[in-house]
Amino acid sequence: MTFSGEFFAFMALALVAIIGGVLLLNLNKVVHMVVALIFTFVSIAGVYILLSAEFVAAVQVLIYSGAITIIMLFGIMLTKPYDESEAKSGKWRKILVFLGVVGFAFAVYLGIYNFDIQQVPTTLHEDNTMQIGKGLYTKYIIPFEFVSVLLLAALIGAIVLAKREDKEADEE
Amino acid sequence: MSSIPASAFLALALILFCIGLYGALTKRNTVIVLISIELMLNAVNINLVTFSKYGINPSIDGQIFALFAMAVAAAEAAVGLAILMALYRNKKTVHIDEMNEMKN
Amino acid sequence: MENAWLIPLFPLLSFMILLLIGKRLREASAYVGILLTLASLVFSILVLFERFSEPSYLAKFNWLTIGDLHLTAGFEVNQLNALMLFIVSLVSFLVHTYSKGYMHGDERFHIFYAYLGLFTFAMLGLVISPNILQTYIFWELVGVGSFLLIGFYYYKEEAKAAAKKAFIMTRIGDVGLLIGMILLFWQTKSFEYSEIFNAVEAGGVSNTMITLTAILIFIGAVGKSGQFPLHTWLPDAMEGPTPVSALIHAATMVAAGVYLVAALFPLFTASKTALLTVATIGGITAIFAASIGLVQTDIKRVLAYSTVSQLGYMMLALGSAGYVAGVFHLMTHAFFKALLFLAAGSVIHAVHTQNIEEMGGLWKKLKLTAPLFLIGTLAISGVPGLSGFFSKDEILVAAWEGGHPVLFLLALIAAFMTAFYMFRLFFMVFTGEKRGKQKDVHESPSVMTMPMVLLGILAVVAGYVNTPWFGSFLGDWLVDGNPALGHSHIEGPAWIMIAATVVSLAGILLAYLIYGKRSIAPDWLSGKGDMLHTVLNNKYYIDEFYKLTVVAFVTGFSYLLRFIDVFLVEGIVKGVTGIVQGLGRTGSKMQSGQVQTYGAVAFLGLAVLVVIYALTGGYLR
Amino acid sequence: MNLHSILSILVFSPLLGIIVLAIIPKAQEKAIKAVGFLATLPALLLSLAVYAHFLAGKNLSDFSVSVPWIQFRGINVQEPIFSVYYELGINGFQLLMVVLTSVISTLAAIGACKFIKKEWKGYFMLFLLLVTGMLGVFTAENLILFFIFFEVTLIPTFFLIGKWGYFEKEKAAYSFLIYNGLGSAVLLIVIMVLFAKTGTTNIEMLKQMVADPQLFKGGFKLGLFIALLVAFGVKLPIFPLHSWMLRVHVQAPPSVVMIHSGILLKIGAYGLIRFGMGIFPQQFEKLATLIAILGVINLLYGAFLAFIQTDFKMVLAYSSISHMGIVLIGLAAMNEAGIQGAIFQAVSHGLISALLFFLVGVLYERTDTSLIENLGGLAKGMPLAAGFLLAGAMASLGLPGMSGFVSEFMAFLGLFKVQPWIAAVGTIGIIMTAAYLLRAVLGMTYGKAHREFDGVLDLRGVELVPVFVLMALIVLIGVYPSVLSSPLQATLETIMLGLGG
Repeated sequence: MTFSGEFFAFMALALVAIIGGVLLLNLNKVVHMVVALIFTFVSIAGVYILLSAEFVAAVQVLIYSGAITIIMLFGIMLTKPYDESEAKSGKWRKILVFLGVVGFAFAVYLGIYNFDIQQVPTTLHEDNTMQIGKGLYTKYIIPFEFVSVLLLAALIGAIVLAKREDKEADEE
Repeated sequence: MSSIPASAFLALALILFCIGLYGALTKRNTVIVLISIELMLNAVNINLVTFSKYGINPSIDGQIFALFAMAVAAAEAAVGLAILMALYRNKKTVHIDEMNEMKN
Repeated sequence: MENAWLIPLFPLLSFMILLLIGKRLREASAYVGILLTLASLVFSILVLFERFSEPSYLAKFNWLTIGDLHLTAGFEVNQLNALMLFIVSLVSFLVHTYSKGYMHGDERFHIFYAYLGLFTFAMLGLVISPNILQTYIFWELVGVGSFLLIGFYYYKEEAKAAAKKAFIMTRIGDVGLLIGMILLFWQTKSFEYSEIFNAVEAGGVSNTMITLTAILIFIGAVGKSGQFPLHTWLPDAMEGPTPVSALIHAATMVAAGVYLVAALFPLFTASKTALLTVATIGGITAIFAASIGLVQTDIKRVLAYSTVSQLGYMMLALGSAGYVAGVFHLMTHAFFKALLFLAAGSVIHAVHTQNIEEMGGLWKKLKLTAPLFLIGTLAISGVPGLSGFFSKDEILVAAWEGGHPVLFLLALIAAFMTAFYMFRLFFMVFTGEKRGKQKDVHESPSVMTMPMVLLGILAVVAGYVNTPWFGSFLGDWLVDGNPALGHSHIEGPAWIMIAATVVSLAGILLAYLIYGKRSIAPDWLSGKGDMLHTVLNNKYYIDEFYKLTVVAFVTGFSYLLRFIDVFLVEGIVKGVTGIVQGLGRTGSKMQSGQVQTYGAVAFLGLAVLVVIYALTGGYLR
Repeated sequence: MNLHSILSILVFSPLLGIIVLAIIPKAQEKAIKAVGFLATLPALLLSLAVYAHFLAGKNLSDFSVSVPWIQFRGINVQEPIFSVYYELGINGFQLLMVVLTSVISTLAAIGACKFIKKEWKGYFMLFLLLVTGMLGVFTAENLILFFIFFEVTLIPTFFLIGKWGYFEKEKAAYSFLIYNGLGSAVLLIVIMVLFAKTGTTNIEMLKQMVADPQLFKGGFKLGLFIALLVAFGVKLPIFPLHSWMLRVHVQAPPSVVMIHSGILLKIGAYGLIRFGMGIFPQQFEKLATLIAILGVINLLYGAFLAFIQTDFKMVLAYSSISHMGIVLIGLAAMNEAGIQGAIFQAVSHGLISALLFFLVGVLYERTDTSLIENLGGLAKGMPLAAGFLLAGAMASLGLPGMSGFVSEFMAFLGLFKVQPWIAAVGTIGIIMTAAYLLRAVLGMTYGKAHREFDGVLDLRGVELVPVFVLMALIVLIGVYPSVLSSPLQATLETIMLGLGG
């Protein structure tokens, strides 16, 4: 391992991403949490660039840092998230889940630690977007179309669900 | 060629996944639970993209998969929030431990 | 003799015919039974005469195959079998005839004859069996025949109880026989009498085993022959119709125990202990039953106890190695006891009561029955000249020569008692004043008296086939060609015969003085309320003793087991179901509806699995 | 006709009846009863034909059939890793059980026409399914097929008890299902372990492969055998596992109890002999003493408890437990006499208990009670029924000349050779059997009538058929046992060979 610029970039991005994640768990206000999350999402986009996936990085920024975060913020604003009533059975579960997560992480880490994968030179960074485009419209055309159907369904579903029913509107 | 080993990326993904998992399983606020799930999806995406670069047969497929995953995640976030709104209208709460309509 | 197998089949045929169409035949059923038993009788007589001149005959076929073992069934005609065939078919024929009068008007007339047929079939089958297994099979069948006939008046609670008791008590003995038989089989690899004897003679069986099996088989005989301590069923069995008592509980079935011991005599002689056991039990039974007979007031019960006592005599004879004496007494006893029972039946038929205290003065009214009864009484008392005298004398000699002075003494006392209670019975029934309410007493029809006459003749003359004076024809014939059976005639000191005569005459005299002439008050010996009398009247409290011990134990143990069954076994079951139910309830409570909790639990499970996987690297090893 | 297909026709012929029943309207009572009865006849005739075939001296293996059925392949393996065949076959022992099954099924169908008062259509459909299952159990040549048929018997019985039974029918049905379900779960585990280890479930092949010490260690085999003992012990039932069977006997309708007591219990004995003794002979030998003791416990426990029961059905239920003890006693002897005795007992008890339960059904139908103290003096009103009841009791208590004696005798004959002391204790059971049966039967038929039985009809018409047939068979076996023993000799030889005898 050499201390190249690439390495430092990765370390920085990883650090920001993890700090963002930790803050997500520990901040008090929901809005702050979401903001912390934006940091994570953006640094993940950076990691994508390191992995020679510029297009994915771009999409990451657009969808996650942009769209999803905004949706979440709307969600927060439309509800009353500041209800501070105490959880009933929080503590033990938190400890147990924490232990479970640590154990899980440890187990998977053992796998990763011993994982030595061969590297071959790649051409992914050359015309990355074009490669993706070719992939999507040739080999993956059918899944792609399905995704469009899925998105449509989600769109309609979301509208139906979130729309106030007339009756309720009358009542209020 | 990269100087960073694949395991570094995988480890990052693992950490993020675990954070997301922990959040999803412990947070009371449904919005945060949803966000945590997004975080887990992101961690998975990192893995996908990592393996599209590393390995014996690097190819663009991993990135395409990551894109698909993002599309699905977006759809999921939208529907999830819609359900959340509907629930909130009925129960006036966003706390997940009070949503126990499936009880018994 | 090749056709001897037909003999038992005639009564079986009668049984089947009557069972199927008896209802339509009504009282004509009697002819079916009488004719078919007559056929048996004729064949039996033919076989008996044939056997005088020809050697034994044995035929068998494969009955059951168990791997390499082949169990056979068949029939055998040797001296003992031929004699028994004759006795059984004769008595059976006579009883069949007699019953036509006695059972006249009974609603289930045909059933009675069917049962008689079944019993006769089984009894005849028993006596021609060539192997112990087949003997056992018919042994049980006669038990059933007896059971059915005792319980013939099924609506009487006493009859029901007596039938049940008879079956179960004899079954206790039968189990002894079964065990003995099986043990013997594994020792000798055969059920055949001849092969068993060969094996025993060749020393192939250890002494302990011989003793054990012999005693076990003897237990079977004890049960069937009403020997002490399994005798209590026999007096109770008098609940059955009187012809049945004559046939089964006097002449044939109860003698089967004696027959069994006689048939297996070589086995018994191989073990001193076994013989001594047989003799002792026989002796005890003889005096024990006789003493109870002293005070009974039911005419049939007196006869029943006398039967038990006489059977004890036979056992005593066999146990003292007096094979001939035992078989001889078996024969004579069959005749005079059947006669006594039939006569008693005739009396009961006339006066409709069994209580001798309600009888009396019947000598004039029952012109034929009374003398016949007297003949039987004289014969059983051992008055010289009649059959019982000769056979009883043989037994006393055998007991003396067998080296059992105590048992000899017991037998002598029992002989005295027998004479006494039999004449007590006779005097109370036939002499003196009329007691109780007797209305239109009349003699039984000839269909009932003719068999009695025939038996009366036999009761007189049957003894002359084997006497110390005119030669021991029967004895010579019985042991012919079979040295294991002992001597044909045992020469005993002359004083024994005199003693026996004196003793029986003394008994008669005493009975005459008390009950005939009434010069001695009946409570001279034992006033009512006296302890001895109470004990005797209650038959030594044997029944009560069994009730308190065996029956109480079985019942108590059953209740204990039920307690276990209900509380322990069921309790465990209930416990298990309770646990399952509890788990289910807890589980359903855990269904809180909170998705997050579900997820957490699912994840924890996954985490545990993954950790295990990581630590162990795959399969649990 | 092709002999190979006969067994399949035999086993599945009752299904034809189900199809016919399905198109008959519910209300046509007579037609339904007729079809239900007729559908049991092909199996009866065929099984008798097979028996005749045997009597003619021909080989029973003519009938065996083996067709590939289910196969599991690996990804790149042409040879199947595991393959299950559809295998039916018959040997002497199986032949007896098949004949017994078909006879009792037919008679139970007659009984059902009398005793079942509602919803005949559903009853007969389930009943015929049950018959198929039982026939299949006794002809299956591999464990998986056996298990499937075994389960096929379970489910219809559950419904038959639960729907057409008496007052506590649901409870009885559930305890039947739970106990037997657990039993068959254990059985399934054993089958799967054997299958996974050997790759075959064919019984003959398993016999050889299990004997191979490299594949199976002794302790492991012992464990498997104990599991089998438990699985079939529930069915038999062996002492602490018996309480379900009491409920079933008391609550189920008589025609079902005829089948249940007559055949289903015998599956336990069949399984123990065929699989326990066939596949694990050494282990059986090791546990022989234990099995003998269990047998004696069963025998005495059942007998003593039967002695104090007030309900005649309970007496019969405990007497079944007691009689199954004799099966165990015979098996534990591990010699020809004992095993043959056990098989005889299975057949003979099947016939006897079918007879007795049929009579109980008749009594119950006429008098609405089976309590001993409520009956009494029945011989007056119903002489035929009382007579047959007594005869049945006599057969049951082992009266010579009837089938019960032969089996009891052989079982004890066998055990006395190897375990005389245990056997001697067991003989107490013979006395107790007489005591409790006479107490019960005499209590019902003899004595004073506790109430008027004037209006009560005796056995009549079609009711006489099962009674006569069963009685005739009982007497036939008792008088001429070779009818049973001759088909058994070859089977016994094979078993003894396995035992190293």
